[in-house]
Amino acid sequence: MKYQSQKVALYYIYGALALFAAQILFGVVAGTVYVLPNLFSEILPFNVIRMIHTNALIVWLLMGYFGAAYYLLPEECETEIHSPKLAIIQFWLFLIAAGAAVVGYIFGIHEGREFLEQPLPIKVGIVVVALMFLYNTTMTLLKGRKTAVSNVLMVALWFVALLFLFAFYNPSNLAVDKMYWWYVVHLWVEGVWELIMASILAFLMIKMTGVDREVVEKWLYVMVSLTLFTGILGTGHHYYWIGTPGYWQWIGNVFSTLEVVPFFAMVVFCFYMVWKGGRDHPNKSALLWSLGCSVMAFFGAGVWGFMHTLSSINYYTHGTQVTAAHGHLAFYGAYVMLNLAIFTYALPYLRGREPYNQQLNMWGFWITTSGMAFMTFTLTFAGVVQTHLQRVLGMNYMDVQDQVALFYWMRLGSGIAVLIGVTFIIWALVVPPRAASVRAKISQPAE
Amino acid sequence: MTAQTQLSSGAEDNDTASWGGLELLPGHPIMWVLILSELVVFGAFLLTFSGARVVDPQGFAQDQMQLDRLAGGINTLVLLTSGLFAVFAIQAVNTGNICRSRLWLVLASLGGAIFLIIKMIEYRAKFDAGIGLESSTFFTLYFLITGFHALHVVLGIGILMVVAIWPSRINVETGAAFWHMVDMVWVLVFPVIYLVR
Amino acid sequence: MSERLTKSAARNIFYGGTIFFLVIFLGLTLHSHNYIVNESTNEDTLTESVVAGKHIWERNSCINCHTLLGEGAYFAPELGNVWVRYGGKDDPEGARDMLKAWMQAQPSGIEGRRQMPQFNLTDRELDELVDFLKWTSEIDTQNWPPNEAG
Amino acid sequence: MKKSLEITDVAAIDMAGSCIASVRTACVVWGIASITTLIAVILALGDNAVEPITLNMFATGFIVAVGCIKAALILRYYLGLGPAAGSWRAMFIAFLIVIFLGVLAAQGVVILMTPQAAS
Repeated sequence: MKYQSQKVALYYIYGALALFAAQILFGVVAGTVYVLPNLFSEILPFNVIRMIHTNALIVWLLMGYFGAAYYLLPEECETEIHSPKLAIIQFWLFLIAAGAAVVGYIFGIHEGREFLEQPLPIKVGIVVVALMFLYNTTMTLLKGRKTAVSNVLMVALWFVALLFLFAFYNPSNLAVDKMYWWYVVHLWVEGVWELIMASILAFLMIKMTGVDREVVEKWLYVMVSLTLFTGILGTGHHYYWIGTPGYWQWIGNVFSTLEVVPFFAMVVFCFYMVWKGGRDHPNKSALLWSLGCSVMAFFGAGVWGFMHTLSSINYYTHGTQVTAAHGHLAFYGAYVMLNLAIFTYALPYLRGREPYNQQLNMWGFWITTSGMAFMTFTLTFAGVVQTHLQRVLGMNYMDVQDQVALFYWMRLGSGIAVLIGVTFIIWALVVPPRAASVRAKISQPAE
Repeated sequence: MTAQTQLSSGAEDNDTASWGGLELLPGHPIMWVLILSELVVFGAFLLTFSGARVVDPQGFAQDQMQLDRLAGGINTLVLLTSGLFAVFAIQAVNTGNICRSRLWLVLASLGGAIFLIIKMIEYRAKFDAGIGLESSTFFTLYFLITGFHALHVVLGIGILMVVAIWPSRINVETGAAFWHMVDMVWVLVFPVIYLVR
Repeated sequence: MSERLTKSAARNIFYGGTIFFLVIFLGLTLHSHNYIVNESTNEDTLTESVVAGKHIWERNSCINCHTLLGEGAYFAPELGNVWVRYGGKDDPEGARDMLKAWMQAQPSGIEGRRQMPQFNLTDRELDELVDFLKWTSEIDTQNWPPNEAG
Repeated sequence: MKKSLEITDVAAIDMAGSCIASVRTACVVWGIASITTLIAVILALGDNAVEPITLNMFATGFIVAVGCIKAALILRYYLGLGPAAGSWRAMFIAFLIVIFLGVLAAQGVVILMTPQAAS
C-alpha cells in the first residue's frame, strides 16, 4: 500500500464480506425451503427469502466495486483520494441503507420489481451514495495520472449509476415496464459490470504478473470493445417473449452468441499474462482467484448463457431452472470471484501483513467453486427435465416440480458446501493467523 | 518499466508493445476489433437469412419480387466507386499530399451519402406499399440487415469526416479500413438478399 | 513520429463504436416502445383496475416466487397465462371465481407442498389482481409459452 | 532497447501499408467489379417474370461467386491485405468461403424441396 487513503477500502471490503455471508445464509435457507416447503412458510415466506438473497448479492458486489475502486485508484492515479472522509460517510450511508432495506423486507416493506425491490427512499439513498462516490473518485481521477485501467473503471461506474436511474421508471404497461427493467439488469451485468471486471482483472495482472502496463492496457481495450460491441445489442435475448417485436429474436440470436467472445478473451488474457509474466507473486491465492474468475465467468456467463440464448431453444427453456443454473454460475464466476480476487490481493497490503492464510483461502476457493459447479449441474439437469416435461409434454408445473425434487436435494447439498467454503474464505480474509501477527515485511508489488 | 518513468514519458501515447497480431492489419488495431465483430455479425445474419429461406422458399421468393434490384445494383456501383476514392485518399496521404487526400475522403463520403439517399427511396417505397419491419420473416431480415448496414454507412461517413479533419496516415488507413469493410459487406449482402432466389 | 498505434486512438474507437451500438439500441427500443403501446398490448384495456392490479402484484412481491412471462423466481407456476390455463377465454366468470377462491384458500398447509402466503386481499383487490393477470395474458408474446402449462 | 522495438513496429505498419494497390491496379479492380455487378444485375433483371423462379445451382453459384470475388478484391487491393497480413488473410478468405458455401447449400436444399421449380 503506497497511499494512506487506500485504507478506506477496508470498510468496504469488510462490509461486503458481511453482506456476502448474509447472502449465502439466505441462499441456503431458500434451498432448504425448496425441499422442505413447510419449514418457514408461516414466519418467512419464500419471496422474502429470495429478495434478501438477491439484493444482498447485488449490494455486496457493488460495495466490493466501490472498495476496489478506492483501493486501486490512488495507485493508478498516483495520488491520494480526494476526500477519504467522504468515502467513509458514503460507506456508512450505504451500509445503513442496505440494512434498512433488509429489515424492511422482513416486515414486508418493498417495491415489487425483481431485484429492484428497494423502497423509494432507499433507492434515493443509493443514488446519493453513488453521487458521493462518483464525485470523490472523479475528483481523484482528474487530479492524478490517467491510465486506461482507471478510465475504463470510471466510465463503467458512471454508467452503473446512470442506468440505475431506470429503476425509478415503473410504467403501468407491463411490457414497457419489462423492456426498461432490462436497461438496468442486462446493461449492468452484461455491459458495464463486464467493463469493471475487465479493468480490475487488468489491474491485478499488472500488479501480480509484472507484465508491462502497455501490453495489459491494449488487451483491456480489446476486451472492453468486444464486450460493448456485442453486449449492448445482446440485450435482444431478453426481448423474445415479453411483448416486444419479433425482430429481437434475430438480433438476440446473433449478438448474444457473440457475447461469449469477450469472456473467452478474458480467459486468454489472464492465462497469457500469467504465462508471459513468469513471475512468482507471493500472493498465490489472489492469483488463483483471478484466473479462476476468468474461467468460471467464461463457463457461467459465456457457455451457460449461450446454451439457452438462441430463441428457438429459449422458447422452451425460458423461465425454467436452466435460467437459475446460468444465473448462479454467471454471478459467482464473473462477479463474486472478481471481488474475492481483489479482496484477497488488497487485504494483505491494507493490513500490512504477508499474504496470510493462503492455504485456507485456497481451500475455500476449491470448495466454493466445486459447490457452485455442482449446483449448476444439478439445476441444469432439473431445468432440462422440467423443460421436457412441462414445455414439451405440457405437464402441470407442480407435478413437474415433484419429479425433479431429487435435484433440489442435491442442490441443497452443494449449497451447504458453498456455505462451508465461504466460511473458510471469510475466515482466511478477516482473521489473522496467530503466527503472522507480527508486522512482517511485505513484498513489493510488481510494475 | 516503473510508474515513475511512465509518468515522465507521457504514458498515454508512448507505447511500443504489440497488439498481439492485430497490428499486421492496416489501420488501428481496435478498429479491427470492430471490423471483425461486424463481419461475424453480418456473416451470421447472411447465413441466418439463408437458413430462414430454406424454411419458407416460396414466401421469400414472393417477397423478394418486391425488392428494387436496380436500386441495389446502382448502390453496389456507388459503394465500389466510393471505395476506390478511399484508396486514392490513402495514396495521396502516402505521398504527403494532405489536401488531395482530404478531397478524396470527402468524395468517398459523398458516395456514401448517395448510397443512403437511394436506400431511403427504396425504404420509402416499401413503407408506402405498407411493408414494415414486422411484415414477414423476409422483410424483418431485409430491414435488419440492410438497415444495420445503412447505419454503418452513416458511421463510416462520420469516420471519414473525422479522418479528413486529422488526416495522418494511420488515421486515413483506419477510416478507409472501416469504409472498405462496409463496402465489402454490401457486395455480399446484395447478391444474397436481392438476387438469389 | 505520428504513425504510432496509440492508446488514445484505441479509446476513441472504443467510445465511438459503443455510441454507435447504443444509438442503434436506443432507436430499436424506441420503435419497440411504440410497437408495445400500439400493437402487442392493448392500451385501451389498460384500465385503472389493471393498473391497480399491477400495484398489488408488486406490493406483495409475487415475482419472487412466480414467473410472469418467464421472468421472476422459479419457485411457483408461470402466471402470464394463468388466465388462459383457468379457462378464462371461454368462461371468464368461472375463471375469475376460481382464481379468487384459490388465493383466498392459501396457505394450503398440505405437508410437503410449497406454501403460498395468505395476503389478505379484499374482494376488490382480488378482482383488480385478476384483471391484471387477464390483461397480461392478452399481451402478444410471440406465442410464448409453448403450452397452457406455462 | 526501446529504439529497436520501435523500428520493428514501423516495419510492420509499412509491410501492411505498402500492399495498397497502385492507382492503376485499383482502377482495374474497380472496372472488373463494376462490370461483373452490371452483368449480375442484368441477368437477374432479365427474367423478371410475374411468378418467382427458383434459380438453378449454376446461376446461384455464379451470382454469389461474383459477390465473394468482389469482396476478395476489395480485401486484397482496396484494403491492401497483402501477404504481410499472414493468417488474417486466410481467415478472411475462409469467411468468404463459408458464406459462399452456406448460401449455396441453402439453395441446394430449396431446389431439392421444390423439384418442379428448378427448371
